[in-house]
Amino acid sequence: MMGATTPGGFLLVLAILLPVGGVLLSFVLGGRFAERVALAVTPLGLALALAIAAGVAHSGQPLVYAVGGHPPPLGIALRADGISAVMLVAAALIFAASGFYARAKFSTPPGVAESRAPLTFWIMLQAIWAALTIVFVSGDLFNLYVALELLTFAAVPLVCIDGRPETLAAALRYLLFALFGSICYLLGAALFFGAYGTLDIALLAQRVHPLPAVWAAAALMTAGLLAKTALFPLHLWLPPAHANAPAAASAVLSGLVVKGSFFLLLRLWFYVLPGLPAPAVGAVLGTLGSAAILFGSVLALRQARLKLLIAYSTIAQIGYLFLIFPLASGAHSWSADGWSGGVMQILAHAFAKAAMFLAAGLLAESLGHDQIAKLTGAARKMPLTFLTLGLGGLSLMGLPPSGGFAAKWLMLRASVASGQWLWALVILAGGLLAAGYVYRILAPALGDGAVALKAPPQRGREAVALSLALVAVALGFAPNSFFDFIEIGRPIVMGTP
Amino acid sequence: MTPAVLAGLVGAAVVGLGLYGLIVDPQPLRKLLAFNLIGSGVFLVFGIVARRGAAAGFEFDPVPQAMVITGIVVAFAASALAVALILRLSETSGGVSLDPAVWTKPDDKGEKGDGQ
Amino acid sequence: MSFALDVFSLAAIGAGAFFFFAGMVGLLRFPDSLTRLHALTKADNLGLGLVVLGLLPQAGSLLAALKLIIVWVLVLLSGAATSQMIGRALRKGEDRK
Amino acid sequence: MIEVLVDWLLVASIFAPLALLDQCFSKSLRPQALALQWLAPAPALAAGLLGLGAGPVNLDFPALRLSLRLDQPGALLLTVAALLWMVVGAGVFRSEQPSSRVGVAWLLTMIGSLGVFVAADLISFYLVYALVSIPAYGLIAWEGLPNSKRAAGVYMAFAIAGEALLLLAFALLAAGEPQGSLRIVDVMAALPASPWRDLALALLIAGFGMKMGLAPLNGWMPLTYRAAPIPAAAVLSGAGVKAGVIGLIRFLPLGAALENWGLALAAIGFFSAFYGVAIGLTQKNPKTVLAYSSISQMGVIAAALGMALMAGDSGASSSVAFYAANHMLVKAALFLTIGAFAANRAAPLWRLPLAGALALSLAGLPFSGGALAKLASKTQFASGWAAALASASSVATALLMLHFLSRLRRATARAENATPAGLVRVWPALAVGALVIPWALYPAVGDLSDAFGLAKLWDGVWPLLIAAALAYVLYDLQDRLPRIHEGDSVVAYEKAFDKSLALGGAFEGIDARLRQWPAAGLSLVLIALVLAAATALGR
Amino acid sequence: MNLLPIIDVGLALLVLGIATWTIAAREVFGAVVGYVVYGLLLSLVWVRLYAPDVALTEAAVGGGVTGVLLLTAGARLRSGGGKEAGEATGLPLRVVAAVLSLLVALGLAAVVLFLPEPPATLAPEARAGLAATGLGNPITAVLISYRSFDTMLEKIVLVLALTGVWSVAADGAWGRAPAPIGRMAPDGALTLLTQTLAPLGIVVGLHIFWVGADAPGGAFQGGALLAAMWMIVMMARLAEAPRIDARWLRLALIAGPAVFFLAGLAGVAWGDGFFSYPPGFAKPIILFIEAFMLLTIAVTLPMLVAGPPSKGAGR
Repeated sequence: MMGATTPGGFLLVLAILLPVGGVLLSFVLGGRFAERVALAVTPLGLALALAIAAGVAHSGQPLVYAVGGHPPPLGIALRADGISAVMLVAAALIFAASGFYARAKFSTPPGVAESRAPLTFWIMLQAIWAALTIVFVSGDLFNLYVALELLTFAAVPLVCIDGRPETLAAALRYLLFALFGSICYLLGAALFFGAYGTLDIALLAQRVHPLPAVWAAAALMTAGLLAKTALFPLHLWLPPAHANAPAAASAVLSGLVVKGSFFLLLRLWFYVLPGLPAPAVGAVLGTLGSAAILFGSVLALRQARLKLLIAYSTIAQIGYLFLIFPLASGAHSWSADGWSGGVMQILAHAFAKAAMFLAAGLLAESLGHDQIAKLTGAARKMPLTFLTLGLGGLSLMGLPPSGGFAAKWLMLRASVASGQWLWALVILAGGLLAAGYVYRILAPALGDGAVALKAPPQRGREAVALSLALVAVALGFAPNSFFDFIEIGRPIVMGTP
Repeated sequence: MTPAVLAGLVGAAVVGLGLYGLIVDPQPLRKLLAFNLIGSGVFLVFGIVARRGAAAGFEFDPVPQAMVITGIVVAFAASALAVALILRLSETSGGVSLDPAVWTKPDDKGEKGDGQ
Repeated sequence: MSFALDVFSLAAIGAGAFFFFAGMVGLLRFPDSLTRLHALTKADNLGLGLVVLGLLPQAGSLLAALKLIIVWVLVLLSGAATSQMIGRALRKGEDRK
Repeated sequence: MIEVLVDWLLVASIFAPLALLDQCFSKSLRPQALALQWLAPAPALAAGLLGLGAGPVNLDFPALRLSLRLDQPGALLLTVAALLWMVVGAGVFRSEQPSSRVGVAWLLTMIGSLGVFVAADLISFYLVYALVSIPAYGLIAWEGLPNSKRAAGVYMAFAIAGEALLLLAFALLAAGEPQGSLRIVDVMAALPASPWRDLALALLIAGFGMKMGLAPLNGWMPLTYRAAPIPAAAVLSGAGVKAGVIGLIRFLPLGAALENWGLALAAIGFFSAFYGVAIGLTQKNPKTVLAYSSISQMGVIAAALGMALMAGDSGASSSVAFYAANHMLVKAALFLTIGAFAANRAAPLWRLPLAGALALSLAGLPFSGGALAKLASKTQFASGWAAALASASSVATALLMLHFLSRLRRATARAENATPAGLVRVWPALAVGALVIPWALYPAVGDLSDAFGLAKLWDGVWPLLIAAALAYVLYDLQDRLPRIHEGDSVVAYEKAFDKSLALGGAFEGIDARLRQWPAAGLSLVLIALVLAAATALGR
Repeated sequence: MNLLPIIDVGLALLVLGIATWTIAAREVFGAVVGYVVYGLLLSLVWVRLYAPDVALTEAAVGGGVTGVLLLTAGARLRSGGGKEAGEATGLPLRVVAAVLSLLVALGLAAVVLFLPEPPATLAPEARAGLAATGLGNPITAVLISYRSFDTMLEKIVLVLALTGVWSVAADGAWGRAPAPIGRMAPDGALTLLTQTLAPLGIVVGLHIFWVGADAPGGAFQGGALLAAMWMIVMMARLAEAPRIDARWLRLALIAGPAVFFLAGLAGVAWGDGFFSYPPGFAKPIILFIEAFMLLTIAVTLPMLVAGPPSKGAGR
């Protein structure tokens, strides 16, 4: 039966327990230990993620672990399929990068036993990692609810970690709206349980059939998750939150945290409800995504501050993610392309955006501001930082060679092959607008002009940001075996949304 | 009218009330109240699901009830965090508006771009 | 015998209910806070007391009866404390005027 | 044996520049990496020369998603492009050291420019095509010439738009290929039967036409060449633009006779051919004039391909490639001519005839490379009206070139005409080379013996005579010619673009309203209800 | 007892009325008071749903602790003088919101009332598993055994929430104690009440925890009661809130999840897998875990209410 533990399943428990243990340890030891614990956790976490990926690749089947020896429906099962494994590895890499990058800013000042910002940062960083790990591997909708809340509670304090009123307001708006979303999700879960007496994804997938309760549940959960993913027009909280958080946090928030709730949307529609014929849903989500692409890009074009620009570009890039619902539905010849494209977009944006936020952070530290108007000639002074911004931008624009190009290419093929022209046009328009806002950053910076640096950026941190950008580029060379890998464990049934 | 049916109606109504409050009430603390109201309504839904699930000599299905208990704790944690933010915000800025216009000044230098 | 007890219970609870009702009316109708407080105390002291008294015969076990009495005592205690604090707060308010 | 050698050279021709490129990331290695980069095209040159004789060579690197193919037309253009990059690169980078930004942009553009001629599948082609288009920005913008910012911006806008068109086109091509192969030969084989044939062709012609500066998408070219420094203008006008040509050669189903599409392309081509000349005649700056002549020449090439498409003659690719190769050499040399003339005005008189020969070679001056080019394209312009238009266009070209020569004498040593001393010194050699090298290449596409004979001579001469007469007339009333902005149509596009920016304000307003809490809350509830309805709707 | 239905209906109407009041009330303070009453009445509804454990939790947390939290917040806001008003919502928006909310409510009611028959349930499975745990109270079994993973995460959530609450402190105040709950001066009556109530409450709390294994109650309900007692003690200023960097406090705060965590790992070593308790020892282990949970909850809730460390207090 599907709830039974498979060999290697225990890796999933370890992957969750590692950051959880880190959180508890950092909290009780406090002070400098928080940082040390967090930095000690990152390599182990990466190793575990790789081990899980290897396990999935080796068996060609999802890894499963029934917690407490109670298989579903009574107990909770952890499942890691191809896409979970990929996300785990991506998350581990980005966490390692942000952690290393953040040391310069969030190390406890000498002479103090413990100070606020560092402790908060290191605990929350690990907490986000724990929450995301659970999001990626948990197989139970209620357990996922708790993980989602964990994610929110860990993300919110990072937004207002510098304590300025505007960041506090941003954090509060973020928290309240996220709560709005999660309560919708919980209501949906309640209805699912009421209808089928289980919240296990695999079991639900077997039992669901068109039914008012299911319609309401699906709609509520989706709406709630949309709010947490900040899909236009539910993006009110994102720009201030992501633009005001410290760079290392923004990288995680923009690159990973929004992907957490989106990942659950994938779980919901492609794993729980593949049997539910609802093409209209795909159309609705695709339309919202398209609106997000257009609005996000245009707004990004009009921002005066670099970090706000990047935040709005996140809104646009999130829009691309939602084209996966019309493009990857069902078992058509083209849906595999749509799926691969969507997953590739998740990864490419995660790395590119994390890299760009880290670079923007370096910029703001070295220049003392992140006003785009005042960047003229800055590239001469900090070439690596702008190389990072450029490579990230390359991926956002969807120019080869980059993960962004691979994603848009696959999505275009799917939309053409399925005759859904609207999405194709939106993808192209988005690419053009992205080129516009990347041009706005780079053109003046590469030009001639003199800017005064407060302090030159540290090489190590520049290298960290650059390496993330390089990953985003390298994704463009992903071999076909990679796309086979992310298909592992994906239920393909005729007529998903 | 069994208690379960009544509870279902109450739950639905409370969710509706909470929604209204959450949307229109300008004050964060009131929004928080509304959120808790919605939460209690959702828990009631769990409650009647549990009640319907009475079987095997239990008057209720224990699993959803346990979920409610977990949910109540989580909701409380959320309220505590929100209250802390609200209080700190009014402390530092003398008001607790959520209006984005209040916070996004066009001439924001972004001096603290990386948040100092 | 049991019949008599039932009658007693019914009477006591009824009386208690009456006091609650009276207390509520007072709470709503009385002019100022102190008098409202006065009405309120009647409700929970006497009203609850009578209700508990009426329930005692129905309690079944001694432990249950004991619990009932403890509940009453606790309510008395907290009621007394709170009403006094409210009173004090009110007087502070008067002084400030 | 030879195939193996060609394989290695092909690999080297892509990876030698790449090797230099990653040396540029270390500060210490960068100077000599840039100083040596003029040698980077050497393998490509060798590969091209060997490939001229040998049949098509295929090469795949699945790991890198890269596959190469060297065939006749590819080899022709690769050879000449490599040569051009080497010569100009040597002139620029051996003597003095421009800023490393320019050096890197140069290197990237070179990789793309050489790559397009050998890329064998859609993805590889798109990659190198982007390389030859995007980094060129640096060559245009970074010398701080007047107006270069605007020119570079316009160039970038056109480049990106072209990329978008081609991306969609390639998606259509890929979708049209049932086996899911991305090789260009396979997708093109499948194209005539593909349900998306017409849309794909339209997008391809628009995309590559933009690169070739076909009217009305020509506006960027004069701006760019005017603003770019001479060497950059030389390689861009010479090698860069040919990316569009090879694009059309590769992505037109020449084998399948598609009358309508052929006719359309021919019409566009001929229109550009004359349009370019007409506008060019009104221009004063020699660089601008050359730009318009490029527009006109690319028009001729497009016309030739259009005729080939009508006739379903797949052999045209080689002859068109030869025509393009000749233009590559001559146009580059002409830009350097401006530099040479501007550098030292008091120079021996014999320079003028040489420059004249060079210029008129475009118009098919007898015994020049241009004459061979005309010869090569004879088969395309065989039929009546096409032949007439072709001859008329060479008259027009000659006229434009005479105008150029008249402007050339006034070329002053302004910053925009500055040219590395090395190139100025060897200019005569370059000019002569541009005239004779085509003779060395011609055997690959045709029989040299056709090139001689009085008839041919006359074919070459009479357009020049007519042109001379017209030029005489024109010379008198040139002051009454209308003043037309360089980059004619682009001015209108820029206006439209500025107008469109106003939309952004509207977007901002809507966004601000939507980010109010009540609005967002309502949208959330609304979305929930809509989704519920959508789910209930089923299919 | 055919009175019950009428009582139920009355109760339902009362709950709805007060819920409406909390939304409609003009003053924040009134709304909060309304919410507290609402929480208490709701626990009666839970009793009627045969959910005594939830009723206890709702009464302790939904009404009690949350009530104190919100009341304190309202009071501090008023004393802070910061004007609460944000952007006022226009009438059209209000109407739209009302309509949409009504739609949602109706739809939800319809869905809930017509859930598919026969009712889905896990009661049989829960019953079957109960023997292995040796517990009598299935809720506790679910919380600590079947879905132990959720429960552990929930405790982590508490730790995070507390870290988050602390993280909004002023930099200078870090390490100090939170400001006292409620600003009223120590008061004879309150002191008396506390001195008599607290011991009793502690006993009751421990009792609820102890019987929780077999009867309604458990670590959470008991812990909440203890927490309430500690809060009263703090209000009466019989004890000050501890400094947040006190090592014992930190230990107490993570004791529950940590022990849970370790017990889970022990399951790997001695049982058959994470969170699986060796048969026979299940009940003692579960009680052991719950004991630490009790401690953690009793400490966490008051600290959450007390808020971030403040410059004023705790030297």
